[in-house]
Amino acid sequence: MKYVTSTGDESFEIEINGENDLLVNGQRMLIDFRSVVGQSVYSLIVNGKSYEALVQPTEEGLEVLLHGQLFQVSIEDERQRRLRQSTGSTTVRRGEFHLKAPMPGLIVTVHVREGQEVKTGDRMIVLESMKMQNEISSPTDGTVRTLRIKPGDNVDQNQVLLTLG
Amino acid sequence: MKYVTSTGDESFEIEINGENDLLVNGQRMLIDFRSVVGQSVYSLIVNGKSYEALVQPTEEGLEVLLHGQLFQVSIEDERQRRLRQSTGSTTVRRGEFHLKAPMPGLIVTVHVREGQEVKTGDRMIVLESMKMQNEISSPTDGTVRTLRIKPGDNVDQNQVLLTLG
Amino acid sequence: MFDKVLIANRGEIAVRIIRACRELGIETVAVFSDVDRESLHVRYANEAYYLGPAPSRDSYLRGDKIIDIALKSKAGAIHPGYGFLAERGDFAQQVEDAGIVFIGPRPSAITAMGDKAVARATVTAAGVPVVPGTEGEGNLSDEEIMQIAPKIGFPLLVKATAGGGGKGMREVSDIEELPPRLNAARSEAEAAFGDGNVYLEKLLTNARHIEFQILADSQGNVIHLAERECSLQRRHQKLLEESPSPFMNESLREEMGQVACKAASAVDYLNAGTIEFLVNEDGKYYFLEMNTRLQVEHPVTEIVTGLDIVKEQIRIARGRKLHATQEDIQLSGWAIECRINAEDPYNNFLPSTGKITQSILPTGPGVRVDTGVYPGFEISPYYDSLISKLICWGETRGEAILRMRRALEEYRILGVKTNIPFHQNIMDSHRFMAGQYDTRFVEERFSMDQTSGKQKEHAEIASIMATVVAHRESQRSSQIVRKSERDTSNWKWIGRWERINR
Amino acid sequence: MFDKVLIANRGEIAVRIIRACRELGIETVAVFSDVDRESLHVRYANEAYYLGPAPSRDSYLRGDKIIDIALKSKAGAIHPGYGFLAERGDFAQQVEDAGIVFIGPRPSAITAMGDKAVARATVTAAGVPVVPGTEGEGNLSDEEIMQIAPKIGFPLLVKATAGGGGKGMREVSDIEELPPRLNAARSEAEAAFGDGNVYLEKLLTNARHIEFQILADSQGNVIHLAERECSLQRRHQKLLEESPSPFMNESLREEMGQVACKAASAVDYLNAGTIEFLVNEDGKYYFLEMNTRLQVEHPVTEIVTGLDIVKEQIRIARGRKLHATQEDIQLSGWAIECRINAEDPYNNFLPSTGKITQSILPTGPGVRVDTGVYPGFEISPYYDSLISKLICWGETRGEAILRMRRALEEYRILGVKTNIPFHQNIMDSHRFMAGQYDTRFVEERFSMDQTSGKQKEHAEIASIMATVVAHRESQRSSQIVRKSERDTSNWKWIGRWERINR
Repeated sequence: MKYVTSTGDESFEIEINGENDLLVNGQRMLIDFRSVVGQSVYSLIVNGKSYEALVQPTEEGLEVLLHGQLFQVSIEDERQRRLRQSTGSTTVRRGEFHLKAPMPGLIVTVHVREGQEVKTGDRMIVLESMKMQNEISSPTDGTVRTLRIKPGDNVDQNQVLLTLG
Repeated sequence: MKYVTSTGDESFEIEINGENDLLVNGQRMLIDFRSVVGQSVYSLIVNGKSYEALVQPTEEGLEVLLHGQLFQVSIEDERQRRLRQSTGSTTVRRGEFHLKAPMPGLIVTVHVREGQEVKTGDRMIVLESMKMQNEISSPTDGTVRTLRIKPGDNVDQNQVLLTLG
Repeated sequence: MFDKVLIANRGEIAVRIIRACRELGIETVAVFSDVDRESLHVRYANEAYYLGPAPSRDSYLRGDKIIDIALKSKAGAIHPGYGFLAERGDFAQQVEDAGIVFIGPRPSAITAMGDKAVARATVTAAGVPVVPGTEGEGNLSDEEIMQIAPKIGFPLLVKATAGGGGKGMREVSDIEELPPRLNAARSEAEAAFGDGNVYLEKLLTNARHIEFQILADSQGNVIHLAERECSLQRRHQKLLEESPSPFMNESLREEMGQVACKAASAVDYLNAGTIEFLVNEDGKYYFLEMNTRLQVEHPVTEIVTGLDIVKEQIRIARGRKLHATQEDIQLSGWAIECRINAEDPYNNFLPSTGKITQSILPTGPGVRVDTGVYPGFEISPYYDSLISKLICWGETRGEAILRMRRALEEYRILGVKTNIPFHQNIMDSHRFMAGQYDTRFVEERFSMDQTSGKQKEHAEIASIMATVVAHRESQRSSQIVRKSERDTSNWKWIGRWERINR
Repeated sequence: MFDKVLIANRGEIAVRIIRACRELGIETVAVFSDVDRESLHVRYANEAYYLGPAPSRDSYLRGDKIIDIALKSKAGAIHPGYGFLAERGDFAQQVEDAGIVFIGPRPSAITAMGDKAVARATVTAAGVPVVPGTEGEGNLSDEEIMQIAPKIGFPLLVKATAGGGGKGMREVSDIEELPPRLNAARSEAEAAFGDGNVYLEKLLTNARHIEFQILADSQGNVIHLAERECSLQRRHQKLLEESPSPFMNESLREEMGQVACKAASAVDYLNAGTIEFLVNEDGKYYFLEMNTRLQVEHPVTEIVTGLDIVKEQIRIARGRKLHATQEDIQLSGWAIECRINAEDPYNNFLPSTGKITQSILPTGPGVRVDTGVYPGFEISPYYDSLISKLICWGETRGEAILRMRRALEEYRILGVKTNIPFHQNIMDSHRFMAGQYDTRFVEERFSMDQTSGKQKEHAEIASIMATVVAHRESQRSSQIVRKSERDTSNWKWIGRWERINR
């Protein structure tokens, strides 16, 4: 199976030919790769080098925490790639995005109103939790479609606060 | 449910009336009891005192490791007790006992032969494992019925070494 | 003399105090809220009593209940830890009135130092320099503040008189900004402390936050255990502390230490306390406030002085004389503490709650961990986000940094996000290594996206690992689900994988 | 000068060495057998290479493969740790011949001290007292031994010339016992070391096992880091060590330290090593042997001297001068180490294998843990049973004991049996507390069934906990199995519960 994997400005063609046999940008690599704590901690030995990282799924793809650096990694396989190229779209259509409460708490401030356009990083909501005022910013550009909370509300973890379209 | 529980020379009548409500030798105790590491570690709060112990099943009953002291505990409920009293037997009939290898290793010496009578604590087998010579003693009085190994054998963990009758 | 202590706290500091008691042969009494029944402090204490629901005001702030439990359990003393009731003079007074020893300063000293304005007036009277501001003038009206502000000069800080932890605090860079910020500070202070009074303080730029640890016994002996460097902060929250300070020299240490002792003596201080200073680039220092309790960061001082501060607190509370004189205090090597918080350094340091599924601690030479959590423990939203304190010692600052680097790399906490990567980046920062940082460093001159020589190699490794994980998971899930086709949306596919792996 | 080190070992000591390298900015190369792919030393190293199957002779004893890997990975030095190849002069020579630095003594010194008889002859020639025995006479026949034995006097020990770890060792209390014991010792030594040669040594009763840590650099400087008390043994296996020794005084320390340095100088010693002595009640001491490597128990010395012995080893191997003189070595406080083994103290210390399902380490002030395991790690039968070393420091011996007590109580390891309860009982033993113990203490005057005042209270608590566990499990299993009747056999019922809970 062939993949095109990218993180930041870097992009790699990775072909997986069996459990431990890779071609990375055309170069063969034999790997010893396994989960070591039975969860999301993985150990990789390749060409004698030993690496350990936390690999976890996110809504965007996968994130890899390696030696104190966080990499947001997106992966496409051949089929997805062909599909994308044939339809000519350069970004995956996203549809609606539901902003959820990252933890339970009290809504202190709501900086946006329905219909308002927001950019990535714009302050949207202040949630008080763990003795702190926590600012929740927009993860994406878009328009506030539905606002489901108001100041003074107590919210549960993962409760949808608002929907971006 | 009523139990008679004994460890060493001590014996207790313990009546369980609901999750947290006990009568111990006639005295009422309200307990807060739970597993705390999701395994065999239990935390007990009773009359404000906080105790933590490892509680594990053994072939004889249960063992409790509390503050560096190991208690072998045997528990009988009412029904078992009536049964034992009506049949007049004072010890539970045991039948055959299979002595198993506590770990994988190499049989170095076998001190007993089939048909030999042994007492609790008699040396039976020397098993080499983890760079050590480990003596395995008889856990009970009895007669060696079947001897399944000889010096030089490699054995797996829990492999039956001999049977006492 | 007491031989049983109630610890009116939770988390790592409750565990820390229980350990000190145990090592002195003193019995311990824990108290706990609904969500803390399985906390380490409850498990490690000899006795444990239920306090109330999770919110602090219903549990750890219920001084009345805590005193009742102390009486019932015959605890002869109460240790308040830090936070919660630790700096409440009225609570300390109620404890004493109940005939129980309060392990801390006298109620009068707590009250004097607790009101920031009174504290500034008191130490000024004792000849200790304070940051220019509206010291000791208390309860100023908005009009008065508008008049005084230009005399102090901008930038300045509006601070809550009853404040702490950055609440009710606002920076003001010119007179125009003052009215709205003043308003915001007052309402935040009113909400947080039930007291909307504020004062003004000059904002020192390029300043360091350096504090001195004080010990004072009931025989009138006051000594200091040298300084802690606490400038590494984010939004006025300390993240990393060290002792000694890379900024300090011997003569300044001696001078500031004496001033700190003088400040403590000014309120007839007893037990452990901390005098906080701001120090500017020229070595001019100003009293900031006194914390009349054990500090979070006390371990760095313990490690370089060899003293166990919590045991000293207990000895002092038992009426003993300090077992070290000022001359006995010699610093040996260097200690650094990283506060490991459940928060996401890649997402605005947003707190993270959830169950800690795994925790593998760094260990070995020169490493100390103070924590109240363990695998299976739930980080709740009710209390602060401190998971643990990782403290490393070295013969030199360089060795301490290198050791901290390897310890951070070893530390594995799964189930919640932590700020470990933040500390790793700090340890790699050349400015930090050179000791060149002040209280604005994290906010103004530090980024999590620093590029290093390893970046490119690591990008490739990260991509390989992610791809193999994704490949194996997709193969596994196609086997399980037996779907002939994979979903075309990457997002959905990951979603499915998440569901499967839950 | 090298900047990459291959660690020819596994377990806690490999992790220990990797940590030292990391803290010096040196790259590390791990090697691993089939069962160690997921070991901490593999996870923490920068590079890792496969050696071979699990048995040591196919992996960690394969010096040839290890040297190949060092060359291939361009490691400039090899650290052997302890055990395995650490005391093999031929291996050290091969390493040097391959142009790689051996982090340890010169091959000649390893060989000289490795043959017990040669070692005794060498140090005797240097004027160091040795335990009476057949020193330096090598390869004695059974007849010669039978003749010499009465001259030495009974009780005595038959010891393997090539021996270590109690193998090929037998105690003999009179001449009758000698022939069979001699036979047993020879065949055990032959099997273990491929060398059936033995020697005789007087068995000192009421003796203490005290050893001195030596450091020697390539410029000819030799210093000692004071003593370690290692008398707490079971079957010649050390279980607990402390530094300093409660038996030692300043003048004896100085004298024995000088003798130890002299013994090391007699073989032109380089790097870290240990001189073991037996000391009788009158303070008379006898050279026992020299360990030409890092000891398991080195951390107690590190903690009281403040030196990092592994870093010193590396500095010495890099040709550096010792960075401390004898006068710089000052002992501060007291350190105790408990070896935490996977063995059952309630069942003849039988080793226990299996997967560690949970490990909650004791932490906090004055506590250090050196370990190579983590939750999920499998303790295999192939290597020794050491899980970790728990080391506690205190200002005084009393504080160290109290701290060790609380640390042992906090330590939770699930999945295998451990000797933690053994150490807890030792810490409660009045003889241990008083420092009154010798090498026979554990076997002759210690029992795990000591009764204490708490025994009765704890019996009740244990009974309550066991009963509630049994009750809840029986209720749960009856709900699951929906049997109308419980099995009448207690044994079967527990069996069923076990199955259900597996």
